[in-house]
Amino acid sequence: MIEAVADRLLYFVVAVLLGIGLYMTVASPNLVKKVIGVNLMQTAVFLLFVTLAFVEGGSAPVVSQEAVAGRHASPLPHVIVLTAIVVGVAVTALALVLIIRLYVGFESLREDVIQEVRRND
Amino acid sequence: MIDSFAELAPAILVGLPILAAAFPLLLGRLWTRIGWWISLVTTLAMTGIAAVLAYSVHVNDAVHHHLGGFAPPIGIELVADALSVWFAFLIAATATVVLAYTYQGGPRGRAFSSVYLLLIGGLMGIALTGDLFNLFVFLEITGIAAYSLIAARQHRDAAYAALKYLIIGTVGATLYLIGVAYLFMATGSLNMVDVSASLAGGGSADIGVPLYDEMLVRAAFAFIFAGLATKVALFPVHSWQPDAYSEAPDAVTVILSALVSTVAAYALIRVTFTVFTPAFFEVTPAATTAIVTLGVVSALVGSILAVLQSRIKRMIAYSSVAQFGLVVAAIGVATGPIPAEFALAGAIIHLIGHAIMKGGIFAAAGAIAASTGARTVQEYAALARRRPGLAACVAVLGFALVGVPPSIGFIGKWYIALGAVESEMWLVAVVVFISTLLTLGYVARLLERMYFILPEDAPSAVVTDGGDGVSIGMLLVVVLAVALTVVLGFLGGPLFELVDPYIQEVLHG
Amino acid sequence: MSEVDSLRPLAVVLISLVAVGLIITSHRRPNVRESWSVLAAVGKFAIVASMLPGVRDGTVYVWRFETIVPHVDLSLRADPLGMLFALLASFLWIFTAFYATGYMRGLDEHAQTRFFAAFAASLSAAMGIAFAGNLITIFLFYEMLSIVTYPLVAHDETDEARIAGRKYLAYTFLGGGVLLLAGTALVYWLTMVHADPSIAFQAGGITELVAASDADPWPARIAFLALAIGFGVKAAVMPVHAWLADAMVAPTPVSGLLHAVAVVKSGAFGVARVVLDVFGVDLVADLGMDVVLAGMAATTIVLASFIALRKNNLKRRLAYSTVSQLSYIVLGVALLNPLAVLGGLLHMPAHAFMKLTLFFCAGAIHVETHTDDISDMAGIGRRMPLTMGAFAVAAAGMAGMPLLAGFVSKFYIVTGGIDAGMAIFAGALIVSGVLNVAYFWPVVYTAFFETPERHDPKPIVEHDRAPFRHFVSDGGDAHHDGHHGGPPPGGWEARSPLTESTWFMLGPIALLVTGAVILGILPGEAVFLDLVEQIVEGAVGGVDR
Amino acid sequence: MSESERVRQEYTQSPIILTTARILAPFVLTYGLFITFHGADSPGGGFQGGVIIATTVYLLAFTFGVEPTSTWVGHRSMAILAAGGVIIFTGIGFATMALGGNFLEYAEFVAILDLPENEVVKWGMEAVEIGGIAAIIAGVVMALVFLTAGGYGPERGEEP
Repeated sequence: MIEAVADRLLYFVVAVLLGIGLYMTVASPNLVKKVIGVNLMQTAVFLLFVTLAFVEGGSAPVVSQEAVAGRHASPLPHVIVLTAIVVGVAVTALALVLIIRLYVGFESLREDVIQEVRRND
Repeated sequence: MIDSFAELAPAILVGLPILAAAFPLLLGRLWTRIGWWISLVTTLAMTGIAAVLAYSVHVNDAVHHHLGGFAPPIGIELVADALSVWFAFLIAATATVVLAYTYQGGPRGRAFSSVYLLLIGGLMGIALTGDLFNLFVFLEITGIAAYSLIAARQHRDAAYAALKYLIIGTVGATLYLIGVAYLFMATGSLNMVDVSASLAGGGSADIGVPLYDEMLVRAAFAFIFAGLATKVALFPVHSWQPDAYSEAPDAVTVILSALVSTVAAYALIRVTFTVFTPAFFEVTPAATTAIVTLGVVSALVGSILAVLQSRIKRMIAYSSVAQFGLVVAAIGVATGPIPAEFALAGAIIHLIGHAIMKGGIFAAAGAIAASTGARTVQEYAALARRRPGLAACVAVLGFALVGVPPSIGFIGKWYIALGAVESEMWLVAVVVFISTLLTLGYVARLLERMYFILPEDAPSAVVTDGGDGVSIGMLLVVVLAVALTVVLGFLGGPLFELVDPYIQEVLHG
Repeated sequence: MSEVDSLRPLAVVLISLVAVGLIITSHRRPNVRESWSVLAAVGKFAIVASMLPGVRDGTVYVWRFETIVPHVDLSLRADPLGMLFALLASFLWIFTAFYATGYMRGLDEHAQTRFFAAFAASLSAAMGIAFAGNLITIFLFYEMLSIVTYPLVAHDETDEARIAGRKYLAYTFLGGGVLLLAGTALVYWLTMVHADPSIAFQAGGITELVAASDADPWPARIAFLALAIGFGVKAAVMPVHAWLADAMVAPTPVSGLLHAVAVVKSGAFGVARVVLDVFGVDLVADLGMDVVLAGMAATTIVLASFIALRKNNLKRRLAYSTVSQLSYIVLGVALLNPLAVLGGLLHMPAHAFMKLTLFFCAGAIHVETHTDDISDMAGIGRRMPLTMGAFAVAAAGMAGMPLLAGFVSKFYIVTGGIDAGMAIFAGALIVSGVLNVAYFWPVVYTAFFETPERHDPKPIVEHDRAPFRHFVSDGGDAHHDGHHGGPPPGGWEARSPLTESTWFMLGPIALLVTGAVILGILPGEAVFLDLVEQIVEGAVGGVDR
Repeated sequence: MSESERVRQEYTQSPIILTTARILAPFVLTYGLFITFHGADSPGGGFQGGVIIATTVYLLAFTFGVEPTSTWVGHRSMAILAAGGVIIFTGIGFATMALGGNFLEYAEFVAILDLPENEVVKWGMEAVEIGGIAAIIAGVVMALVFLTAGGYGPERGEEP
């Protein structure tokens, strides 16, 4: 059992991060923490990609004169992660801009308060 | 000539709006209206290109464009086949038409034009890409553009709706990405066709045995479906949609309702039939059950929630939840053990039809709000006397939504119903037929208020600010939607012929 | 039988649609507007009539359009059965158009443009139903009919009218949008299993359907029930009849349209199409559905007659009479015997003429005296002699008196029923005939042989039994003017037939009642009998008289 | 006066931080450019480089205050960076198509450049990375700091 966990340690980390992120997104009433939760989820997925690209004993996938042959880590997941990070940054930034607008409008960062105000409108 | 041009058309369709998106930002200082004209020229050009591409694909064969010249499975490819070209055309044409609405109806400004074009580029990318990860990127581009457009209305409620959509949408996209990661683990590839072949035991992975019963693959499907269901707004994860549709500026609601969820549903069809293929569902019947159940529940609950709404835009938004429920149920039916061509045709046609009808209704609701200030069912009282033309358009589109022939709404529903009967999924069949009555529930409520409330019964507190703010462009959008809805209602046969090649390919090899 | 491509069926449908446009555009000038109605009515009848000789010679006029769904064209075919309905509806529309003008102006109703536009559109839909060449096409027009008659039912814009309108929409969409579509999809699927799907009407039934239902009869049975009940909703077969009585809040010309000209007839016509041209009499018998349908019809006939007895509002009593009489048509068709089918189809024009007369009479009374309840009508025969005379004749026809229209058709149904060995259904007809007398005679008696002062109590209607009180105090036409009806303080004044009402209304009444008499005395001379014989010959087999 | 505005006004930094930032900024910028230029054949690239270039502006903004930095950089230059990057990126993509290849098929530049194919591909990639991606990222990320830190006051048209 322990062995099985140890072998797949990184995957467990991914799962735990994902769980924490999702929980934060759903349960936290604070909008900023919700966004942090979403970020955690995204990070978990980046880790998942990096993990599955890992090759034991492999070198970085950079082609140079010396290391043409030999084991390489797959470059594709890295490209994916890079792109996904950029996407994540854009989403986070937009979320923060919106949260600032909400704060100006509602004078609160808590979802329950905002909903209360909206109901009373 | 056309063929060699068609080879390049997919890249132009995706690249052009993104390129054009840069110009309003740069040139907006010179002339405030320039963003609109840039958008118009771009979308018109795209419509033309999409039409040529569609013709070429229809006459000849699917077009594959390898980005950077790298062949799949390593490179990313854009694919224009018998399914994607029609959606590409729908996107380009709708984007052009909605511009007519925004000329006077707003929102305006260079930032709006840029984001609008970015949205079109993202949607086009979803329609044309042949790569699973690339699909994610375009989903997110579409998402970011959509969130920004909703927030373009300078009201705190709009910001709240945008943030809600952002959080739910991003979680959905993340779930989708996990699914893609699992598929990548299983097959080592991201190209849709290659992944599909690898799952069947061939492809670049070349394992020799089908991977359909692998837990990894099943989990991948579950994650991808959950992610896309969020973007489509199926029942339990639909909650962003009513807020987003009702808080966005009217013109943005039109384009959102017509295209955004539609294209997400298209992505679901793509993944379900091109990547996983019916063979997967044969091994995993539970997946079929799950899709069908979610679709059916969504169709029922969405309609019921729609009846309960008092604000027009929210009501129509919940109606979208219900209609997409029908579409997803049809997708599920088509994956069932008995190959149901009609169900898949129904899903596709209803998707396109829904885009036209919903876009039209939202445009009409926007025009009505602009001219009379009426935004709730209550305020629509005796509207037929004040705005007979718009009221009539709402009536026609409403009945089309119910599924009254001759209308595109009927054609879609007929195919879905027939598909359900064909594959002997009686529950779905019953729900499709019952949904007529449910839809009638909220449509009739609206019509009754518009036509059969005497002026003295109408609330005197109808807001009349804004004055007569209806422009010709707004009316044009509404009338065009009505005309298309009715005319396409006579063309169910030809419509089927157009998507039939794709259906034959995925269902019968 | 030869098929001829022709635009005439399309023209019949389009002419009143064009009229709709003209009516709406000339909404500021009532005289021009109403003349469009009349012109369209006459033109429509002329086109239908022009096809009659050809159809009698076995020609079928066909118009086809693009495939709406694979293997199904949008097609209009003028075959004998379609001609029967089309001829009837277009002929009666002429009267209704005149009458409606008189009625609406007499009461100075609101929203007349919407009213006349919807009226013309509903006739267009009725023609479409008559000439529809397949189940999809008939569905299309069936739904259209539901929609365009909805404004008519909800015309008054009172709460009562809105509720009636809602009920009407819900019922007809249950019938049309749900059951009819489901049945059509099932038939399409059943025929698809063996060959190319085919849902076009064929005299004697769709041949592929027979093969398909051999394997497993249950889908075919469900399809039959869905279609029969789907059309049955409009034909007000019990238990889906409730909308019809509530729809009485509508203006009287609408009631005429609903009951006699287009709407309920389209339901009965649809049932006939399903039995004769979709499934065919043999298959229906094989599936054992004839007994089910006939049972439903017979129950409706008897029950509705009983309910009619208890109605004090004249229009409501007529409504339940319609519920009962329409099931005669359904019953005749369901018995599958050539004679019974003949009788059932023949009852379509017979009932139309008589019921239209009755409603026009009720409407004329309403316009002239604002009286709706039978108990208020004591001695009204003095005030409106011609109207009540016509009423008496039509009522007698309803009850099946010889020499009147109702007798011929009922006679055939009864003989057919006995021939088919289903005497129990024939018995239902006899019972109903007696009940007909029981609920129409008091009206005539009250009108002619009583005065407001000397007014016999009518125990069944007026006896106050607390738990059933709501039966007595049912509503009826909304009294927007606040006038409650009933005789004026000094009793009814006597008027001559020439001055009792406007000739816009009296003319149609007089002509219609004459028509009802002609149908009864000389059924062979009126074109309907020949047409019905031709239908029965094509769909069931020779008529052995 | 909202809390954020009050904080902004009291915002002054010690001379140590001011000096450090002044000295550090050019090096950060150089490092960013270095990373950017190394996209085609060694670890690096436009994404990372662009972010680091933008970090320079972040550093300045945190040191000298958001408003002055925003004025100094100017909305227009950020728009030009981002929009220009998009134009260069898609422009190169369409240029290869105009030369008869696919979108971003750099090898097509062989026709107009007198270089071996792998060099052409390398320079094409560099052009996209530097002119396209890095510019877009730098422009957008710079804009983000002003957008978020600047706040959304009522003066920007917010309805209550």
